[in-house]
Amino acid sequence: MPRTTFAAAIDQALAEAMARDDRVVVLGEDVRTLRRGLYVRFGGTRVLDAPISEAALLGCALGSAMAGLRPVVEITFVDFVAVALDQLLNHAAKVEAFSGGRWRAPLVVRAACGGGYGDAGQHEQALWGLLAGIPGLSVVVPSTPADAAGLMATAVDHPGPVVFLEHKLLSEYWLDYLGGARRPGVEFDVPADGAVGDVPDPVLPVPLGSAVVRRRGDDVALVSLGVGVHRCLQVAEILAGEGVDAAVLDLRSVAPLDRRAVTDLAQLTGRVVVVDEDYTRGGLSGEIAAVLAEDGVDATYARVTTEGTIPYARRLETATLPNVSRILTAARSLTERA
Amino acid sequence: MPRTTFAAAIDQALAEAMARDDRVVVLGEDVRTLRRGLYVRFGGTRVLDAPISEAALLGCALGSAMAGLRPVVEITFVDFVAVALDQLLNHAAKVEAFSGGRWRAPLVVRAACGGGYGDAGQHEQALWGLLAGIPGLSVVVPSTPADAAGLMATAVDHPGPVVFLEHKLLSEYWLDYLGGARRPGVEFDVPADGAVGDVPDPVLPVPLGSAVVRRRGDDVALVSLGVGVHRCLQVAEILAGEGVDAAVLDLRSVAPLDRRAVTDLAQLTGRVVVVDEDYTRGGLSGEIAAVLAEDGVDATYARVTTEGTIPYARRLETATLPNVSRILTAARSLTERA
Amino acid sequence: MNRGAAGSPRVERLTELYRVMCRARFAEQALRDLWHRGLVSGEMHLGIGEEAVVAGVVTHLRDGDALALDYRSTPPLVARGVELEPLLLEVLGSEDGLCGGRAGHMHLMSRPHLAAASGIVGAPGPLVCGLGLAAKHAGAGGVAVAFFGDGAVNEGMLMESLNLASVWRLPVLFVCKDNRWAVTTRSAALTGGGLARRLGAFGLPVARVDGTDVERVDRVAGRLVARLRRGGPASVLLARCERGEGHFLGDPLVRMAGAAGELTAEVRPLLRLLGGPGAPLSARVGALLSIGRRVAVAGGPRPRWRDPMRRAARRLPDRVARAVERSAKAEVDSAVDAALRRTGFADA
Amino acid sequence: MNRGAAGSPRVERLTELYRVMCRARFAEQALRDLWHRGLVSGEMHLGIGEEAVVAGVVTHLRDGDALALDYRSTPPLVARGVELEPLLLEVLGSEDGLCGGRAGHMHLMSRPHLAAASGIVGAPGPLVCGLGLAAKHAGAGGVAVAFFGDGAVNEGMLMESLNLASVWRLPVLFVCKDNRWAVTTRSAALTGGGLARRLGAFGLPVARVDGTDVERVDRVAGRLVARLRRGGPASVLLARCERGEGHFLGDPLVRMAGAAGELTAEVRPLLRLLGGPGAPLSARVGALLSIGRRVAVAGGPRPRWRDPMRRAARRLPDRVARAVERSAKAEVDSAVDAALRRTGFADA
Ligand SMILES: Cc1ncc(C[n+]2csc(CCOP(=O)(O)OP(=O)(O)O)c2C)c(N)n1
Ligand SMILES: Cc1ncc(C[n+]2csc(CCOP(=O)(O)OP(=O)(O)O)c2C)c(N)n1
Ligand SMILES: [Mg+2]
Ligand SMILES: [Mg+2]
Repeated sequence: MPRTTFAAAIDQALAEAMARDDRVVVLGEDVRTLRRGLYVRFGGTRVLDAPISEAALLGCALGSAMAGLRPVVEITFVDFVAVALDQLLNHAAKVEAFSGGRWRAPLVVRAACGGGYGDAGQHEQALWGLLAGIPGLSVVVPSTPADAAGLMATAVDHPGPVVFLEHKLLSEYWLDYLGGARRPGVEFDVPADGAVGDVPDPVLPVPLGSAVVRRRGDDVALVSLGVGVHRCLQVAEILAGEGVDAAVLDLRSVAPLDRRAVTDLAQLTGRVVVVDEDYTRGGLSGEIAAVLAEDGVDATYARVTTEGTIPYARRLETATLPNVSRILTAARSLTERA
Repeated sequence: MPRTTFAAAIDQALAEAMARDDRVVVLGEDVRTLRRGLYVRFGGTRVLDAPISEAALLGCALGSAMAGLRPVVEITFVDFVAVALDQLLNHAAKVEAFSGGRWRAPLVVRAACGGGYGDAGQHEQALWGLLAGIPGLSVVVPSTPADAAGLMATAVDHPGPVVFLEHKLLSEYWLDYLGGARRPGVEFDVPADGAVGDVPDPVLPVPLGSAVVRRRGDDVALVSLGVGVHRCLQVAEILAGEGVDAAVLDLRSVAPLDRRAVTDLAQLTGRVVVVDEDYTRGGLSGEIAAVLAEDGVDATYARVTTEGTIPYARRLETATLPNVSRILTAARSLTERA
Repeated sequence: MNRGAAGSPRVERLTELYRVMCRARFAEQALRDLWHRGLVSGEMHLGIGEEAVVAGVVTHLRDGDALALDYRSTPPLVARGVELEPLLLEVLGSEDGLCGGRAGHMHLMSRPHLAAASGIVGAPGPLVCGLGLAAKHAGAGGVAVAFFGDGAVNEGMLMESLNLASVWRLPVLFVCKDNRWAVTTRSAALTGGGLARRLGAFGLPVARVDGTDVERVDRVAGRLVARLRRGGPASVLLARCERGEGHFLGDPLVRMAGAAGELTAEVRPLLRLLGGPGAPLSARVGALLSIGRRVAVAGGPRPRWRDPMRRAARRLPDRVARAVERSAKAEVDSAVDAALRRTGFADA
Repeated sequence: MNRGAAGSPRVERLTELYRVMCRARFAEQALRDLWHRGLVSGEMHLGIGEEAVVAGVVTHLRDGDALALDYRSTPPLVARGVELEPLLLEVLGSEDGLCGGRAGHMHLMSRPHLAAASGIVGAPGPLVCGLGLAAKHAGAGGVAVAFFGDGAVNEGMLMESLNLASVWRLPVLFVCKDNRWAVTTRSAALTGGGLARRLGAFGLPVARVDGTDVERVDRVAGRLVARLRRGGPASVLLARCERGEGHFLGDPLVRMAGAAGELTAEVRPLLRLLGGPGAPLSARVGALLSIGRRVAVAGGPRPRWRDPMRRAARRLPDRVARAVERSAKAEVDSAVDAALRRTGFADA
C-alpha cells in the first residue's frame, strides 16, 4: 500500500468518487485553489468556488443533494459552521424525519477542525459534539490517512448528511498555510502516524459508527478520536513502562457512536479515560459516561477535554488542549486508585 | 405574594430592571407588540423592533453590551438561534476569554423554547445543551413564574452573556398565539404550577448555577428542568402511591451546573433519572452522567430525553417528548432493579 | 379589463389559472375550518390572497422543475399537483399524510415534485439555489422557483442566495410575495433602501408585477421561466399582494381589531402604564398610538382589498367561472370528507 | 498633486496623517519580521497597503468613539492610540500582552478604545451596529466605525448589518477596503451586481474614494464622521486599495509566484492530471490556466502598485517625510526591542 499524506488520502477518495459518479461535486470557498488537483481533472462544473456566504452555500449543497447531486461542500473551518448552523440543524438533519422517511439528502460537509498551531479559539475548535448532538447528522473524525480516505468514501455514498472533519494538525497543507510550518523554530506536535500512512488503492471504505481498537490492554481504556488517539498511544507507551496495560480506542465516528466498542472495552478494563479535544461540555465525553451508566458498566471514569476558549499563546494553548501529561495524570488517577 | 403568570413575571422583572437602569433595552422582532407593556411604559428608545436579521441583531446586542448597554435581545424561538449561532459561539462567549478577562459583555438573550403544542421540530426544540456546551455562556431555564422573574433579574445584572429560555408550554400568550389555545377541543398538557404562581414584588433574584429540590425523597432522584420538573413531580406522586420516595431536583441553570446539588441527591438516593426535553445527545443528560462518574458517585442512571426530530402529529409529538409514562418506566427500571 | 369571449385562447388560459386558484383557495379555506374546529395543531399560516402569484408562476413548471417554499406552502403544492387528500391528512396529523404526519403545514415536502417547505424565514433562498444547481447539472432545461415574503429579504441567507444564484448563473426564479407586513411590523420601516432596490442589488433582473392580477403574473412569469430554460440569468419576480387573514390564524392583531372585547382587554392594562416611572409621557402616548395603528392597519377591514380570485373571476364568462368554482369546491370537499373519514374525525 | 509648502495647514495635516501611516506600516513590518523569525504563531494577516484608508478614517475619532475590526486590525489599533509594546507582546504570546496573550492578532481588543477585532469574516458588521447603538443611546455624538474587506459583503450578517444601521439610524460608518481579492478568489467574479451597488442597496449613502490617497480619504471620511456626529445617517466608505503581501503571510499563491521551485513543485502533479478519466481536455486545460492566472495576478510583481506611503511622502517636503519616518521607526524599533527583552526572545 502506498504511503500517503492525510490530505492526499482525502483527495484520492474524492477523485475516485468523482471519477465513478458524475453527481459528485465539490463546492466551497477557494476550492479551485485548495483542491486544484480535482479542479484540473474534473473541470469547473464539478469544482465550484463559492462567495463568502456559508449559509447559502451549505443550503445550496443540501438542496442539490435533495435533487439528486452528491455534493461535498466545504466550510473551510468548522468554526464557521456557526454562521450556517441553521442549514444543518433545521434543514439537513430534518429532511428525512419531516418527510416521514421519504426523502434523504446525501450531503457531505467537509471542514477543517482542531488546534495546536496557534490560531486561537475562533479557528481551532473541535465542535464535533455540538454537531453530533443533532439527531439526523453523522459526524466522523479520522485519525489516519487510511481512515480519512475510507470515511470520505463512505460519506460520499451515504444516503444522509455526514459531517467530515479534517484535523489541521494532520494535514500538512493546512499547517503550512495557516501555521507557517516551514519557518525556523516553528514546531507543531504532529503525530507522525496520523499525518502519513498506508492507504489502499483503491480506497477501502470505512463504515460509519465503527470504532477500532488501536492498542489492546486490560488495565485502562483510553477512548479518543482524531489527534487525541495519537496522544493516547503515546501515553499507553509510557504507561506500559510502568507496568500498566492501556487500551486505546479510536471512535472514528462521533455519531453514530459505536456504543458496543466503548462498553466492551470499559467492561474489560473497568477504567475509562475519555480524551476529547472538544469542550468539556461539548457532548461527547458526557455521552460516553451516559452510555456506560445506562448500560450499567462498572467502570471508573475520567476525562481530558478542552475546558475553555483556546488561548492564542502557544504555551497556554498546549495546556488547554488535551496533552500527554494531562492524559497521563488522568489515567494514573484511575489506575492508582484501584 | 401576588399570583402571576409566567410571562407576566418575566415582564415584571424586566420592567423593574428598566425602571432602575436606563441602560437596559429590549431588542427583537415584533417586541413592540409582544412586549407592548414595556414599549408603552419606556418608549421607543428602550424597546426596538428589529428586521428579520437575527445574526446582525444578536451581534448588535453584543456590541451594545460591550459598549455599556444592558440589552435583552429576543430571538423569538431558540430554534432560530441557529442562523446567528456565530455571534454566541465565536463572539459573545469569547469576549472575556480573548480579552484576557479585561472585557465582559452583560448580554441577555431571551428565546422561547420547547414543545407540546403541535408546531413540530423546527419550532419546538430545547437546544439548551448545545448552548450550555459553549464555554463562556450561562443558560437558564425556569420552571415557575418566581424563578422566571428571579432568573431574568439576575441575568440582566450579570456581567457576562446569559441565555434565558422561556418554555412555551408555560407561557399563556405563546400557546394562545401559536397553538390557538382557545379553540374548542384543543388541549395542551400545561403544568398549572408552572404557568401561574406566586411572585415576590419586587422580584427576588435567583442566583445562576443554583438548583433547587422541589420534592424530597430517598429512593430515586428525578433531575430535570423547565416543563420536565412538573412531569417529574407528577411521577413522584404516582411513585409515592407505590411506596417509592422520589426526590425532584430542578436544575434551573444548565450552565453553570449545580454539580453539588446533583451529586448530593445522587449519593442520597443511589438512583438518578435525568428528564431532559433536549435531545438525547444534546449534552445535558450526558453531562450529568459524567459529573456522577467523575465524582465517583455510586448511582444507577437512566434518562428520558427527546430522541429525534419532534414530529408534527400530536400523538407522535407526545410520545417523543419526555412524558409521565416514559419517566415512570425509567424510574421503575431503577427502583425495581435494586 | 373586460371579460374575454368564451373559447378564446385567453379565456382558456385564464380558466386554467382560475381553476388552480380555486383549488388553492378552497383547500386553504378547508384548512382554516379544520384549524378552527381544533383538528389541526400548532400555528397555521395561510396563503389566502397569494393565489394569483402562485398560479401565475407554478403553472409554468413541468416535470423535473423544483419548488422551494416558505410556510405558506399549501397553495403552490396544490397548484403543482400534490394530491389534496394526503396533504389534508398530513395537516390532520395522520400517518397516511403526505409526510406520515411528521411535517405538518410548515414543513410539507413532496419528493416527486422536488418541492419542500420550511418554517425558517429565508430558507427558500439557499434551497432554491441547490435545486437550481442540480437542474443546471442535469442540463435538461429544468428550473427551480422560490417563494418568500417581503420580510424575508432582511434574512442574511436570502441575500446570500440572491448573490449565489447570480454568480453561479443558476436557473432560479425568486418570487417575493410583498404583502408589506412581517408578522406585526411594517416591512417598509425595516427594509433599508426599499424592497425593489434590495432585490436588484445582486445583478439579477427584477420584474415587478401586481400580484393580484393573475394574467399579468402569468405573462411575466412565463417569460422569465422560458428565459431560464434557455439558459438565461436567474431572476426575481416582485409581486405585490395582500392577505386577509393576518400573519397566522388567530393573529392577535387581527383578533384585537375584530373583537371589541379583546381590544379593551388588551388596551386597559396599557393605559395604566401611562403613569408611573418610565419614559416621558409623550413617548408613551406615541408608543400607545403606534400599537393602535398596527392593530388598525393589520386587522381592520380591507375596503380596498383586491381579492385576486374576484379579479380573475370577473374577467371570465360568468358561467365558466361558476363551473370552475363548483368543480374545485366539489373536489376539495370530497378530499376533506375522505380525509376526515380516514382519520376518524368525520363526526368531530 | 505636488508638494505642499512646509508649515501650511495642508502640510501639517498630511504630516500628522503620514505619522499615523508610518507607525502602522512599521509596526506591521515588525510583525512580519517577528512572524518570519518564528516568534509569532498561527496565521498573520497584515494590512500593509491599507494605511491610507486607516489613517484617513481613524484620525477623525475621539474619546468614546468605537471601532469594529477585522483580522487586519493592527493598523487601526495603532492609529487609534493603542500602545505598541502591549500590542507586540500580545502577538508574541506574552501574558503581559494587550489581552494577556489570549487573543493573538486576530482577536485584538482594547476596552478603553472600545475597539475589538474578529477573525470571522463579516463580524465587524453586527459589532459596529451595537457599538453605534450604545453611542446613540449615550447621546453624546459618538460614532462607531467598521473596517472589512470586499469579500465580506457576501456574508449575510454584514448585509443584515448595513440594513440594521440604516433602519435604526445608527451613527455608524462602514469602511469597505476593496483590494479585489478574497483569499484566492477575485471578488468581482463572486459579487453579483458589483460592490458599489451592493453597498448602496440598504438606503445608506456610499462614498467612493481612492484608498491609496490619504488626503482624499481624510477629506471624505472627515465629512462623513462629522455628519454622523450631527445625527446624520449611517454611511459607507468604499475605498479601493491594494495589498502587497497576499492574503496572509506565507500565502501559497504569492509563494508559488515568487519561487520558481515552488511553482514547479505545484504544477508538475497538476500536469499529470491532464490525462486519465475526468473532464474533457479543454476543461482541464482551462482549469489549469485559471490557476495559473490566479498565481500570476495574486503573486506577481505589482508594477502599478501605488503604495499609499509613497504617495503621501511624495507630497511632503522631503525633510518632513524623512523626519516622520525616522521618529516612527525609532518608536517601533524601541517597542520591538522592549517587547523582545520582556519575552526573553531578545537573542532569538
Ligand atoms: C429565521 C426566522 N426568524 C424569524 C421567524 C419568525 N417569523 C415567522 S414568519 C415571520 C415574518 C415573515 O415575513 P414575510 O417574509 O414578509 O412573510 P409573510 O409572513 O408576510 O408571508 C417571522 C419573523 C422565523 N420563522 N424564522
Ligand atoms: C465566516 C468566515 N468565512 C470564511 C473565513 C475565511 N476567510 C478569512 S479571510 C477571507 C477572505 C476575506 O476577503 P475580504 O473580505 O476581501 O478581506 P481581505 O482578506 O481581502 O482583507 C476568508 C474567506 C472566515 N474567516 N470567516
Ligand atoms: Mg410579508
Ligand atoms: Mg479583499
